[in-house]
Amino acid sequence: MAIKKVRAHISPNEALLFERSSPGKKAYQLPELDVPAVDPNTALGAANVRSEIEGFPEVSEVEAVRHFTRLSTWNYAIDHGMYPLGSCTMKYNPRVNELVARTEGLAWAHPYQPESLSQGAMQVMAALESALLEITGMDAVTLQPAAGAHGELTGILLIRALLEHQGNPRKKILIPDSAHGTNPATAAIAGYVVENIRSDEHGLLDLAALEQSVDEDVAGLMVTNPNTLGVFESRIIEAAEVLHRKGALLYMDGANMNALVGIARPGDFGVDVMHLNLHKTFSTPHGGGGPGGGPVAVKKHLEPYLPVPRLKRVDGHLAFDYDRPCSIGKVKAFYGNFGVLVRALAYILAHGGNGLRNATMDAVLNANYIRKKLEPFFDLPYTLPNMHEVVFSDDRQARLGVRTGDIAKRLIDYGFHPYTVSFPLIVHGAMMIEPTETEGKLELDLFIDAMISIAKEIEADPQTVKTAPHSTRTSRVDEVKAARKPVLKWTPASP
Amino acid sequence: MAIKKVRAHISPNEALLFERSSPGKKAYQLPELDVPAVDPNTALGAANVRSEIEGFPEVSEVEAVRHFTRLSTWNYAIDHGMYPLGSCTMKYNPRVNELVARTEGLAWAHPYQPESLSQGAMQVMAALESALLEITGMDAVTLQPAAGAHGELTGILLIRALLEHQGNPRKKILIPDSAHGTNPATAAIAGYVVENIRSDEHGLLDLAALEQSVDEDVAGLMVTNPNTLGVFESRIIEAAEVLHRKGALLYMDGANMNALVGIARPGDFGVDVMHLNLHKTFSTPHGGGGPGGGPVAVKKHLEPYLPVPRLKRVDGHLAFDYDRPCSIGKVKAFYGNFGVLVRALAYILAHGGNGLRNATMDAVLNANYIRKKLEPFFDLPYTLPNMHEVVFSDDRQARLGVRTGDIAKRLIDYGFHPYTVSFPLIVHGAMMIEPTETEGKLELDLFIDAMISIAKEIEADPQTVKTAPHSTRTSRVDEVKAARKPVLKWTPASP
Amino acid sequence: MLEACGVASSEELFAHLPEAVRLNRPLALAPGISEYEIVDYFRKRGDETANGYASFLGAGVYAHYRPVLVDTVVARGEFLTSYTPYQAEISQGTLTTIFEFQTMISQLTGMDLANASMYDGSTAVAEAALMAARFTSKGGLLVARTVHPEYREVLKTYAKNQGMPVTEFGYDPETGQADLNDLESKLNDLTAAVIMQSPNFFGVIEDVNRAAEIAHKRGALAIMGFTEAVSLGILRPPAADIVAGELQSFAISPSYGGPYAGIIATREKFARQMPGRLVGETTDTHGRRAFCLTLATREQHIRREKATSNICTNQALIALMATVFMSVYGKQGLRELAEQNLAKAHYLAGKLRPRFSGPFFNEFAVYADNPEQLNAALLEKKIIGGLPLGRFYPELSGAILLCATEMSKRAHMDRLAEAF
Amino acid sequence: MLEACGVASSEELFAHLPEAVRLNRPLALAPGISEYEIVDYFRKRGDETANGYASFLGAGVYAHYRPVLVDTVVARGEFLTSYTPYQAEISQGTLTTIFEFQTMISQLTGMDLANASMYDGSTAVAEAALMAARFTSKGGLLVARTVHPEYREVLKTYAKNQGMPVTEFGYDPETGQADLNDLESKLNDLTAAVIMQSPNFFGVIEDVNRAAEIAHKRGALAIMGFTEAVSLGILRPPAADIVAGELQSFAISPSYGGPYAGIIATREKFARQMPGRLVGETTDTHGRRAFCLTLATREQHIRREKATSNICTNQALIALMATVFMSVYGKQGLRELAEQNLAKAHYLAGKLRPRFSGPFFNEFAVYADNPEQLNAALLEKKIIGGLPLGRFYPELSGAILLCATEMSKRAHMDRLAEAF
Ligand SMILES: Cc1ncc(COP(=O)(O)O)c(C=O)c1O
Ligand SMILES: Cc1ncc(COP(=O)(O)O)c(C=O)c1O
Repeated sequence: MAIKKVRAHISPNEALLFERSSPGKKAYQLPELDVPAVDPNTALGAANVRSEIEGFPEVSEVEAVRHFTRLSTWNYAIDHGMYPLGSCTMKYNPRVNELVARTEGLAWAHPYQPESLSQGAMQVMAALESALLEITGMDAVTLQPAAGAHGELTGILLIRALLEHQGNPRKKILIPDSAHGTNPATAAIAGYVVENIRSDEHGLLDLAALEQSVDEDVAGLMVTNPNTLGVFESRIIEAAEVLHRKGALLYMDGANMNALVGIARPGDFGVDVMHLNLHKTFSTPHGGGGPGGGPVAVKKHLEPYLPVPRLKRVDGHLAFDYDRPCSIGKVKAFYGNFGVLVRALAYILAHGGNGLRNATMDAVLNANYIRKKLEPFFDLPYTLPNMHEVVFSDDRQARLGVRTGDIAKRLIDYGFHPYTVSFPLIVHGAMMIEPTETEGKLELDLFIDAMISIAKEIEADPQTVKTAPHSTRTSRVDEVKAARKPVLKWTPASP
Repeated sequence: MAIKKVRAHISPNEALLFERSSPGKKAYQLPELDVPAVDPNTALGAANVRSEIEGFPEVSEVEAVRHFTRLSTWNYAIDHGMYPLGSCTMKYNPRVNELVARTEGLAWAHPYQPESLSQGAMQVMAALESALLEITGMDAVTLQPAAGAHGELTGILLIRALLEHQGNPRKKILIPDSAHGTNPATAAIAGYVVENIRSDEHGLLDLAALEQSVDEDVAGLMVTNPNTLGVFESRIIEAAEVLHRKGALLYMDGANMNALVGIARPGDFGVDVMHLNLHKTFSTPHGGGGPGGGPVAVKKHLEPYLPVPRLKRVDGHLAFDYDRPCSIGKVKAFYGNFGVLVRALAYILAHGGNGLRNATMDAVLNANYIRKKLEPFFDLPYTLPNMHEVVFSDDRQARLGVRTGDIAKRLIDYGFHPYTVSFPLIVHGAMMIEPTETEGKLELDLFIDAMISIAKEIEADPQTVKTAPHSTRTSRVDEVKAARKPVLKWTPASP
Repeated sequence: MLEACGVASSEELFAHLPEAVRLNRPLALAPGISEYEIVDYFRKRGDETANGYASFLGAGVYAHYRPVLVDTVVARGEFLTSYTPYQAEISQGTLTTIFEFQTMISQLTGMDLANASMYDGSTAVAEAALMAARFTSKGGLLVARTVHPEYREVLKTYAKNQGMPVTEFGYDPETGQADLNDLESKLNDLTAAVIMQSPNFFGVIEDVNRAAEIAHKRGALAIMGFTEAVSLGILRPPAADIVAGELQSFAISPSYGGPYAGIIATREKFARQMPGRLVGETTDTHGRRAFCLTLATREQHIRREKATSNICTNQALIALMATVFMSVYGKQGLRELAEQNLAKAHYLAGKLRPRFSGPFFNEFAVYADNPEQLNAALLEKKIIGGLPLGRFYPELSGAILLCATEMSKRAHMDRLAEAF
Repeated sequence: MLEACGVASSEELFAHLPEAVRLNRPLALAPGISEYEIVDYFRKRGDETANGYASFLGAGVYAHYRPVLVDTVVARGEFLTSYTPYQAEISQGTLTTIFEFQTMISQLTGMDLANASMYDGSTAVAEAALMAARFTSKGGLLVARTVHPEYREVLKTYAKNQGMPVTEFGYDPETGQADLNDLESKLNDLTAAVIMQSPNFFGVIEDVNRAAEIAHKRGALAIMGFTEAVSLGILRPPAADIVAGELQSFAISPSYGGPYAGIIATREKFARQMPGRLVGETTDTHGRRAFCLTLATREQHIRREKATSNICTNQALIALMATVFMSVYGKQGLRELAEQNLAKAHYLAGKLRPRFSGPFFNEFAVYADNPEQLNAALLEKKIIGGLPLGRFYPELSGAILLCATEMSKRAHMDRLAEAF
């Protein structure tokens, strides 16, 4: 079993900051105070003044640099190699986007500075808005939500506001069983009851089931398209009609827009409201879990309900409009994760229309290539043409006692980040692989080799796979123990 | 043998760029040309136009990022831990210095832009000049030399110019046998014959030998102070007198100024000319071998000979003076490694006078601490008080067949960069350790532990040490093979 | 690759899409531009902002110096381009920094535990309210009018559809502190939580402990918010049940409103109601210390509609900025930093007519006859003045909110004061 | 630690220094300042320069776009804060990039091998001359007046004390090319090397191959210099014995004159005379490919006064910038970049009166009645004009040297042309 991508090397150990700390060490220097010092007790009242922050670290500058540098080396990252997490669209993050997000006038813009001195920042937002509208085919968009789930919440609140305005907010949101967990969680926060609808035997939305489920209590359907199997919901237009006929709305989870940009537009296939994940489709870096951006795009009928403020053009200038009586209000202070918006716009400007479309085509090609190469070795429970990702099941390997989670861990030994494990739930033992367009054939082939090699290992020596990873500085981590008696912060060892 | 600092982890493999290359891949995009294209054959003449650059790589942007990121992980660096290379002063490199060196108006300043539009850059140089004069106690300084050795050349040329002006450039430069290799190499380029003088039994300049050697043929003495044993040349003033009496000059190699800043000034102990290594004492990063900065400071009598241009103040403005008839000319185009000068000035500003002195004291303390802790385990051939570094010999270990080079390699397994091996030449099997002031006690103790542990290993199991390192992705490298039939570039494998 | 896929062109891979959904024209977006042009474009946008002005705006977003180490660390691809650390064995870097973050936030707030970050302070406060409602099985929310107006708006958006009525209570027009009598009078047995912020929107320090006592008497939880994290370097942590706030002050650039990082910290007994990610300590198969995401059964990907929140992507990299900031300043530095802020603000306030008498940290309201006119005059001097309070509090239309930090230069403060 | 050292204070560790050498007062330097103030200080210095001007200066230093990846790579502590890679087992990152650098420079220059970098172009040319002298055991140096004037000055400084007379030969006042007849007439059997530069200081492309032929006839080596590395993307590499030049154009910021990176590339037979570091391929004890510094017996630390040069610290990190630049542009990009430079310069030249008739790449001399006055007028328009050639060539006082690169905008060029 040739592991080609990695070999063993020394890796630095590092204690926690608190363990490195000792009194008096410092990594900062403040300017000399150019005004008289003020006695805290006098200014604030002694009762309001704290004693020292117990346990807070004290380290030198070189220790701080080394600390974070050493820790960083324990991470895998896109910059190290392919990161085929299905549904997460882990594509390359261009470095110029980091640079422009730090442009002085943008990075230091205060959200309350005069609009006359904010036109540049507002133009960035306006330019992104219009690009996203063109890409989605929708009529209006808010950039306020901070991530996908936040966009979902915003979108469902919009639906609710419209229906309420029509006299009845209704009670239920329909969600296919293949949906991401944020969808039902969102519906609940928006005050809706979730009703799951079972996917059909192809993993698609079951139109008949839908038709049966949609009644006067249904506010809308949340659908991911392409769905979490990576398959396009080919009857989406019919689904929209079913909903619309009953006064319900169609929400699209746009997490998988990387399969559609430049090819098909939700606004053209019946979607009323949708979110985009800027940190997926538009390549803003995931940063170990965030930040993101979750713009919500809507059709005209939902526009009056969008969060305040709305960007508008007045006499050739941009201004914020707070006078929006139907608005659902604010979902977040200020205007959104502006720094993320900058990066997303930079990505769009770099690609242009054609470039975006080419990216989509490459993403789909890459996923299909993987599918073709791995189909002989892994079970593919749903076989319709897939788009940007492909979902296998561990069925064949499970018979030998090896599960998707084990295969994932073994991939680590081969130098790859695992695929997404056990999602979507409609695939038993799911192995959800999304290569994205930014992987070249060299890297894809290495990944395919690794997967095939593991499949063979499982036949010859399942135990090696079940106990993987073997070559990392940290071997398999005991997650059960962590949850049993949670230790969520460092405390000094008792003496 | 507990290795505390490191453990094994996966490390990415990576091919050479040329091996990753394939036609048509690209990591760049140029702006659209806003002027008519020009036919190269017409404009340049077909005979002047090249065909494609054979073998030149073609990779995508993500491949380029990964390539260099992966390669970087194969390096040890200050940012990972202690780097106790004697004579190299591998101290922490503050990150703010990198930032300020990229200040737009400085980084993009063209050396020929009008002086009226260069005052900021010239002020940086002027400020650095005056700080270095205060630190060295000299009268004038040129910032033009690019590194220590370049400074040496400049300095010896200054001596030559002065002597020539006096009628006789003389023939010889005296150099102690403990000197760095650049000293004799420099003297030779400056057209001098090198005469080595043997150090005395304490490793110091042998004043009697010096007195004997200095005659009318001697242009000067190059001495490092503290010398390469880390010992201060306590009779430096007398040595200067011996030289001066015979019309010869004293050159000081300032590589070890980290032991003196704020404590003693070469200008106060008879030095006529010296260089500084900004990349040592003043913390500009070594960058895998450079760039550096090698300012040369002189006493008044050498000032007329300094390279052109000289910075001068005219009516409250700074200007370059090219009208220097006695000047040795230029040693480098333009004014020096300006970006390095910026970093050095930032370092000086951050520390201030007291901070610089404290750094010196800490550097000397750290070296003495190591000496005290390691003296029981390693032979210390010269025992005078040492300053910022300490030089052991492998004498005790060599008896068991283990040499300084082996111990150095074994240190790698313990997570440390080795000390300087086999220099200075007057110590047989030298182990030259310079911790610098930026190492804290935690790191020093780990290093000391590692050294002691290795000393014990050598007694129990010398073979392990002789074949080290064992835990790196690359095991001991065959340097002899590399030199035997040098392969200095990649060529495509014959098919 | 096309061949391996059995197609002649990539287009064929889309052949199964219904004709009706296809976009049969190119996107109407400009052609792609080069890196050089992108840099140019954003530089121009940056120049069309308040670049180069001195500013005394606070109001939830503060101008603090960002130590260079912060960007040095977050620029490392290993942090920047990694995903949520689900695969613990190759994510110990991120996991360890989050564990340190949780620890430092707990230490700062005096709470037992903290989560790995929320979107921002405003959503953190809203999620804290939902958390309180779940724990108390009650719905009423009492929020002080001294809480950041935008935070209150977000709270209302979140609470509206959960059957959670939001009631506001007033403030003392003299001190600028929340009116705890008003609070007491509005509190009832259906109240899930009392929500305050300290320093409050006017910069005034609230009597949070008394407020908490009052809340507890009726079985409500006390949620304490903050927008100015630097104040935690000097202010006694509140005796609250939940602390929810914004870390923007910790080396996170103002960036026209985001991305920032919210936090929720709380007592052990509320841990299972905590929204968002948590990192816990454990061991690997060799018994070595290791960290991993934990208590995931609270979260949407496991618990779906019963989750404590729908949050998935959070603000990890921004939280890392705050982590580096806290490491750089440390125990002593954060205190010194807070003292400098205190000194600067009190220097400036000393030259002006404060609107409120309550103690303040680095932000305070002052009388201004015509705030808009004043600000316009200041702009001429390349100074951005304060926030006219009338924007959010009609009754305070003669007052302006000013903020001074360690970055405020005395000369600028003097010039500002002259304009009054 | 003091205790372990057996001293009561650090001062004691200096007790052995003779009283006479000690500095008995504090250094007269200002107290240390904070990071914030340092950033402020240099920002102010930066604002006191030509920030924001369009510039048409070349003359050895060129304004090319620096791809963002370059700083991304060199900012990694693993490259930035490591030493010369003497310890190969933990320096394979640096060693591999240098090997790639040597390869790409060899490919670009058409030579057999290249070293790991010299201080800059000017010292590279000087060292190349010394190298030629060693190989030929001769001393005479013939250098064209079309070589960068500062390079010639450095050459003279280096050669002076080696008994190596430097003789200059002229140029054709029509074409701006070196006068090869003058060269031929000055060449003799004591000539070690003929030194030229192409494109030369006037931007004109030299007939390097004929010059090399001429040199070879008398047993001299041909050294070809360059200052504009981008020209190598389109110009045929010279049939020289040694190529010595400057890579500043490869993503190295002008930085008021340095740090840059010089290179020397040459033929196999001259390898052992090469100055500076070389990285070679080898294997580790497991037979895996590895790289290490090699042919160290040429170098000062082994060979001392017999070394090929005294160079030790070189320009490694700057060479890495060039390496990243070359990787980003690659084969096709470097060509395209060169073509854009060609087009821009020819566009601009088309609007002006070129001084010379020889073919040029991105730099050229034009007639200007009063260069100083012209430049002063341009400054008013926020344009930095060209270099008045009279500064270095009194006979060309009516000419100015202009340069256009891919960063020169048409609008600026038009405005420049209008001023003539
Ligand atoms: C299909 C789908 N929906 C929603 C989300 C939630 O998006 P976010 O993490 O940005 O909140 C995700 C992210 O993992 C997803 O994959
Ligand atoms: C004592 C001594 N002298 C001179 C030098 C040469 O300095 P540089 O490498 O800057 O040319 C060194 C550097 O290693 C040194 O240690």
